[in-house]
Amino acid sequence: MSQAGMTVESGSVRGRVMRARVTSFLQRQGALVALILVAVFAAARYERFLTEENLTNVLRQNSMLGLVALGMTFVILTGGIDLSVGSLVAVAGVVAAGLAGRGLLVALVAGVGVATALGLVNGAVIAKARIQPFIVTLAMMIAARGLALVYTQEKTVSVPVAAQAFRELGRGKVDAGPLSIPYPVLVLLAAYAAAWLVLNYTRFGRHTYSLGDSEEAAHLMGLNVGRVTLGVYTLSGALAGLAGVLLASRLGTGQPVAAVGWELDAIAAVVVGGTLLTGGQGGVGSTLVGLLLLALIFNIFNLEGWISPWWQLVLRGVILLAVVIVQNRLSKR
Amino acid sequence: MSNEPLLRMEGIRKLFSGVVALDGVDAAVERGEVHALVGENGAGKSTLIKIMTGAYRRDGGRVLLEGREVNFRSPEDAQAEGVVAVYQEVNLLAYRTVAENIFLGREPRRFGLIDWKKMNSDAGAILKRLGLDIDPRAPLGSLNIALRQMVAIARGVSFGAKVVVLDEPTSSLTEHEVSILYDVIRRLKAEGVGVVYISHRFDELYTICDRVTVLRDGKFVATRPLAGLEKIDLVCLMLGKRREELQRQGATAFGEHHAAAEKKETAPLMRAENLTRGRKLDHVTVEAGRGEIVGMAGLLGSGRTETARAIFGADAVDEGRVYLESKPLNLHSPGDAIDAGLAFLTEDRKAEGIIPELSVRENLTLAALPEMSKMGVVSRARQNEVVESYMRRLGIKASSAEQKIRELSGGNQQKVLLARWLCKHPKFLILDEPTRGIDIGAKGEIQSLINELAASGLGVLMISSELEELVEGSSRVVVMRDGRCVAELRGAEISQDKIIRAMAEGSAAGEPGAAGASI
Amino acid sequence: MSNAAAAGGAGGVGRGRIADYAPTYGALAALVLLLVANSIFTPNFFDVNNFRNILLQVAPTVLVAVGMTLVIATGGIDLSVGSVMAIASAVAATQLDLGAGIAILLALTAATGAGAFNGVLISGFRIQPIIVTLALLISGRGVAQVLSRGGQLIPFSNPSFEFLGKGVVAGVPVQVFVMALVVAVAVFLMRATAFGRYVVAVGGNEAASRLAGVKVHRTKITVYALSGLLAGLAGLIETARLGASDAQKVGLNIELDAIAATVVGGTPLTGGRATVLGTLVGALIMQVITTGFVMNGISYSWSLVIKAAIIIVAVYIQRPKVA
Amino acid sequence: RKKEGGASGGGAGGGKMRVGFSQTETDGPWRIAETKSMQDEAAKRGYEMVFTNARGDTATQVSNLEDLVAQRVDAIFLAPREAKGYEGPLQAAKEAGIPVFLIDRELEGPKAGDDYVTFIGSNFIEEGKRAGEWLAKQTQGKAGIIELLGTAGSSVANDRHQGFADAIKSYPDMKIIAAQDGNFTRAQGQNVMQNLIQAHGKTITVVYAHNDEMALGAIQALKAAGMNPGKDVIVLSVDGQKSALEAINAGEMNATVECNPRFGPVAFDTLEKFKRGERLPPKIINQDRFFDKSNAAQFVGEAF
Ligand SMILES: Nc1ncnc2c1ncn2[C@@H]1O[C@H](COP(=O)(O)OP(=O)(O)OP(=O)(O)O)[C@@H](O)[C@H]1O
Ligand SMILES: Nc1ncnc2c1ncn2[C@@H]1O[C@H](COP(=O)(O)OP(=O)(O)OP(=O)(O)O)[C@@H](O)[C@H]1O
Ligand SMILES: [Mg+2]
Ligand SMILES: [Mg+2]
Repeated sequence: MSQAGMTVESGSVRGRVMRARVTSFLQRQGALVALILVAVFAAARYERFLTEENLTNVLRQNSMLGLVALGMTFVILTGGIDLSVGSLVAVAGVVAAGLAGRGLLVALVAGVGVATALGLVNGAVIAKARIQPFIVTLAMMIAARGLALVYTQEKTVSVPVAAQAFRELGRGKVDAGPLSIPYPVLVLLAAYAAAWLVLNYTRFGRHTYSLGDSEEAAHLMGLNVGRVTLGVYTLSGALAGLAGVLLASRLGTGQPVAAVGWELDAIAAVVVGGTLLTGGQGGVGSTLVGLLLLALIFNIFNLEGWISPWWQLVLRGVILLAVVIVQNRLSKR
Repeated sequence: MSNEPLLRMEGIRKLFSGVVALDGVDAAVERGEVHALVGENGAGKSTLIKIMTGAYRRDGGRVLLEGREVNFRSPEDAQAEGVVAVYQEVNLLAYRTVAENIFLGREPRRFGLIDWKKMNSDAGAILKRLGLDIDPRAPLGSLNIALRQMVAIARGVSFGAKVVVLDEPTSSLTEHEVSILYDVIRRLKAEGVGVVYISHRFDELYTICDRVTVLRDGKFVATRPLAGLEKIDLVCLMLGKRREELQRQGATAFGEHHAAAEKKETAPLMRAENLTRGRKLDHVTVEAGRGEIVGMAGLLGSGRTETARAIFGADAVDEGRVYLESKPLNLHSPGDAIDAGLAFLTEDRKAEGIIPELSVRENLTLAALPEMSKMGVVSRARQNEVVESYMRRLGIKASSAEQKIRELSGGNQQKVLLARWLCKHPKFLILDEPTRGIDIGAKGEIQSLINELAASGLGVLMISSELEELVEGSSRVVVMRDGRCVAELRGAEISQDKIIRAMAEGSAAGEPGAAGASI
Repeated sequence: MSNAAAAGGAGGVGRGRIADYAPTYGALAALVLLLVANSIFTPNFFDVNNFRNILLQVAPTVLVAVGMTLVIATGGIDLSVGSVMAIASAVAATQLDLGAGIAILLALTAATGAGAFNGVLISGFRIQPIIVTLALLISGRGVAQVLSRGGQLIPFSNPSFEFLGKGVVAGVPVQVFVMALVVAVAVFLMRATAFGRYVVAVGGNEAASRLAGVKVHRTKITVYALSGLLAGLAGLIETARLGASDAQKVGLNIELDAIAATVVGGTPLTGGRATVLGTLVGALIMQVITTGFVMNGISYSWSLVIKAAIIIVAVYIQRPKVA
Repeated sequence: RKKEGGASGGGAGGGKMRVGFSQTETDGPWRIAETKSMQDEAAKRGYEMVFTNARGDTATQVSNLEDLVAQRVDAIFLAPREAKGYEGPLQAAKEAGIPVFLIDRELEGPKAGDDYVTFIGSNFIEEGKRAGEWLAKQTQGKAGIIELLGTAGSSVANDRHQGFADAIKSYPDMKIIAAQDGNFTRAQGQNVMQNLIQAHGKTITVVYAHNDEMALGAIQALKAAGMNPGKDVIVLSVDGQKSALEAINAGEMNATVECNPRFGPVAFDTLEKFKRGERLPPKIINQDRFFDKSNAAQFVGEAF
């Protein structure tokens, strides 16, 4: 009798495993299919869409948001959220711009360092004081914006013309054979590759997923939940910092009011990619797809050139919702 | 040094927001011993082991590991020292693979990166050793509760731990799986590991445990060797009663009521016809009369819960219909079923039963709010009246009706949920594993309550994995297998043997279920 | 804490009351502290006129935050409130020719409809609230601008409509009455009605609520519709007060204020609990801080930093205890 | 107004000339009027306009400029958000041979005639200065001033403050009692003003707002507090939008410095001159007017 029981179990287990795999594949594919459709549409409709210049532009323009979305991916995988990223981009930007005169390295380290430290504060308050991430990072979003304004006395900080190396970071390119890749894009790709490795091949990465799966279970299984929490928010801060430095370098200025609302764009990219806000499922590949999908939509708005700003707003919301609904339907199959 | 026990707890004290949960509890585990921990629901067993593994902070007392005082601040610390627990509520990671669940926190690495190949093969080996055929790469969530429980146990024993705690590990295991577990425990024992074993099932204790520590109301009662301790004496220790106060016949508290209900030949009170739902239910037909308790048996995953949910309108069916008092019901949601007079006590208290942050009062009256309110405004007086009467009647132990239900022990939570339905005065009650994880005292109370209800004319469908309960409690037993009714036993035919045969092999003795073979 | 222990044995139904509302006391204490400190250190702060101003200015936030509290109690969130305010504002301003009554009715209907739309997508399609309402946050403002003839500012002069934002009855501004009424109704709704119980039950455990016969869909859709309605009302008040509809700016970022007020007031974002009065206190805390800063001439930049710190401290005092 | 998308026309090959307009944001009546003026003028003269909106974010605006360059439009009108940060796209436009015309805000760094063709617009510091000078004359150098600031960190706010502060520097009896952020909105202007009236009461004799919207909010607050705007308290601001002129007519407001958003005609005139190869000055400054009681009634009909 008992043997019979076990066989039934494992038979149905296989079926479920298959279904689970197919489901998660489709879920990711939802955004990918949309991305491909949008790209084909654009290529057919706009003559200049497939030029190297346009495509490089799209990537470079979104490299900073891409870094922020990458940090957000880690945070969301743990089931958390980080609303402070936009403000951290601004803080890092003004600090880096202010110090750009002392050399690229100093500016880079200081900018990323400040944002990392603020991210660490987020993580520490969430982990130690046990306050919900939404409210902690909301407070940080307000406070960091205030700090950026205080630090700059509400003015824009310019990068000295002499700071060539620093300016080069955001504007320069490397020539790789027939292609020339802007530095920010290079940074973006490297960051995504590294993050992929971290998520899939390090304990920190796996524990990030575990936390989003069930924080209580992870805690009872002996995971140091606090440390992982600290880690993801610090990482998110660091990546926002890197984005801020790149932004300052690209614009040649550090603006205390830069990157307002980026947190929502980053969350949208992560979710459109297929990562669940409840955590535990998703990954960097999904986020990249989500990022590019949203980027192409903006690119199309600009290529189209006549859609009124209000209709653009309406369309953005509708498209966001449509992609998520389609994904939702697919994953129910 | 050598006569110091492996792990000793002394004078443990724990308060939950001021309320004493544990007070002066002593317990010790020797090397190579299986030590049982028993007590009524809410006696403090789970709390004690959570203190032992650092999941909770204690408010007093000492914990000594190999004679050395330890102070675990988290389960992580405890694991590092070789104290590992498998907790009562299966607490694993649903989206992660089986291998990841087993190795979480100590994933094998090469050059700093996780070595997936090794992790999967090691996990496979561990599972194989436990006689389990599970793909280590499967997401845990794709396994059923029993297999998840086995994975949790595999994780627990794979640590090479000194002390392994198992908190009600068998509550959702089949007999076969239980016997695998016994083998594992014996192996651990031979290796000198100390095992703490919590269970409400006495036969298990006598099979596998060496000594027993009894807790009552958060206090230490006694530690005794199990050999030579009579069952009835153990129950006396748990309940704090004298031997002569406990006069009962049979293993359960079901009387011999079903003689009364048996001969009624009226139309059935509830009839579910040809329920079909995907591959999970295949033309299931069940019926029950007024005052009748119909048992439902089956292996894990055989479709009993699915049947119950379908009758209750919780899941949509592809085909089939439910009749109550011969009237067809139009069920789109549980709300419709409740309005018609059905009630359903779920098997998964935590996920589908309690609203953890709400009080006993609010949980108890949740389903009955429409009756207790006029124009949507709830009468607090009616509420209090009902709550007080049911708390008294069912002997619900809580500091007050306003205590959060999450703070109650499992058994008391179950009673509140039962009361949630009883105060609706339903016509037909579906009970899914009503006594799972319930202590022997409360179990008896619940069983006799079910009996009483049936005697007063309520129809009951009782799903249970405890054969004793089915045999003694039901006037008819429907046996399910692979989503079909494969047998129906009545009256004198009902025996554990026959049920087991039907569960495993399809239709055994007794005529087949009405619809089982109807296609 | 020790009195809780003493009460433990006593039993009785009354006991839970204190525990139930305890977190609000933390926020209330913070509010009293802020009021006292300001009365001492801020010249002209302790003054009937000033308290009237504070209530006047806090009214729209409170209306929105009450809706937010109900939404959060079901375990959801509503980011779209600001855009819904803009939609209501645009509808009212463009339809004023039909008369103030009809314009208000149309505007509130549109706002409630927008909220119900959120609810249907969230409950029926099972999409996460933050995404659905984020989409409406983006689109809604677009819609409001399309409605207001390409984002134009629409000034108007209609005394009966403007009464909503400028009227005074017995020395008390109309919107303060509206606010008090809404808070009172919401408190009653949450404490005394079956609907209120369903809201917290759904937030506490949705699956269990459904099995207990709670109409989960209906409850959620209602809650989001109410949030839309209240946002619409706030939008109308704001519009009437300004004497013009500004679809771009009405309600901008108010969702963050409302969420902060709710959480500072003691309603956890995880759902399953709602303290409407706490939300009122939370909103007042934020308003008193802002007013105090402006009156003391503290620069906007610093006020951000200090405000954030106060939010964290207020939430910290009330965080749930862990074992 | 709906034109064929960029697809079919494809670059400069078609008959129509395609001009890009990079707008910094579309919030508020001023920006809307500016956008509309540009679009109307383009339509009138038969240009195809590719419109992009940076939603108030410099980084987005840089991206939009890059997109316009990648599309190879025939010319670009740029209404920059900030004075700095556009070297990259200006360089790209230059390499692609696309002329860029700055509108309404000047850049620091890039040179007219080289990095861009010319600047058409107003001078925000100058606006603040004109307001300050008028006020000094009006009050004989004696005033208790409330300054309602534009969005914190925006260069318009910084410039209008700067110019104003410079103008009143030499009058020791003109004091800014309080300067608070009103975020360029009527609602916030009203709220902040209410609180400032509470704090400073009768010492307030002047409200200087960085835009008309905030001034209109402040007027509401003053009226509610029983203070007579336009009489007890002088209200002045910048922009010259219709509702402000109406308020001046009604005697509730005293003056507003014009900042004319209607760039369309002069922008396209300039473009056409450029195409004809005419020499252009590095700056074409709009002749902004000053509105007060004397001329408000006359211009209210044509205000935006
Ligand atoms: N987190 C908590 N907060 C408040 N009280 C709690 C908490 N956890 C447990 N308790 C209380 O502590 C007591 C002991 O509970 P515990 O879960 O240890 O019982 P148990 O012996 O394991 O019962 P069961 O057999 O039902 O599992 C109970 O009265 C319970 O109400
Ligand atoms: N792998 C699984 N993942 C998620 N849910 C599952 C899984 N297996 C079963 N379930 C759910 O668990 C419940 C129990 O399943 P089912 O009715 O098949 O078993 P049963 O005979 O009631 O056995 P038991 O209740 O003893 O587990 C059902 O609601 C089913 O949908
Ligand atoms: Mg227990
Ligand atoms: Mg079951």
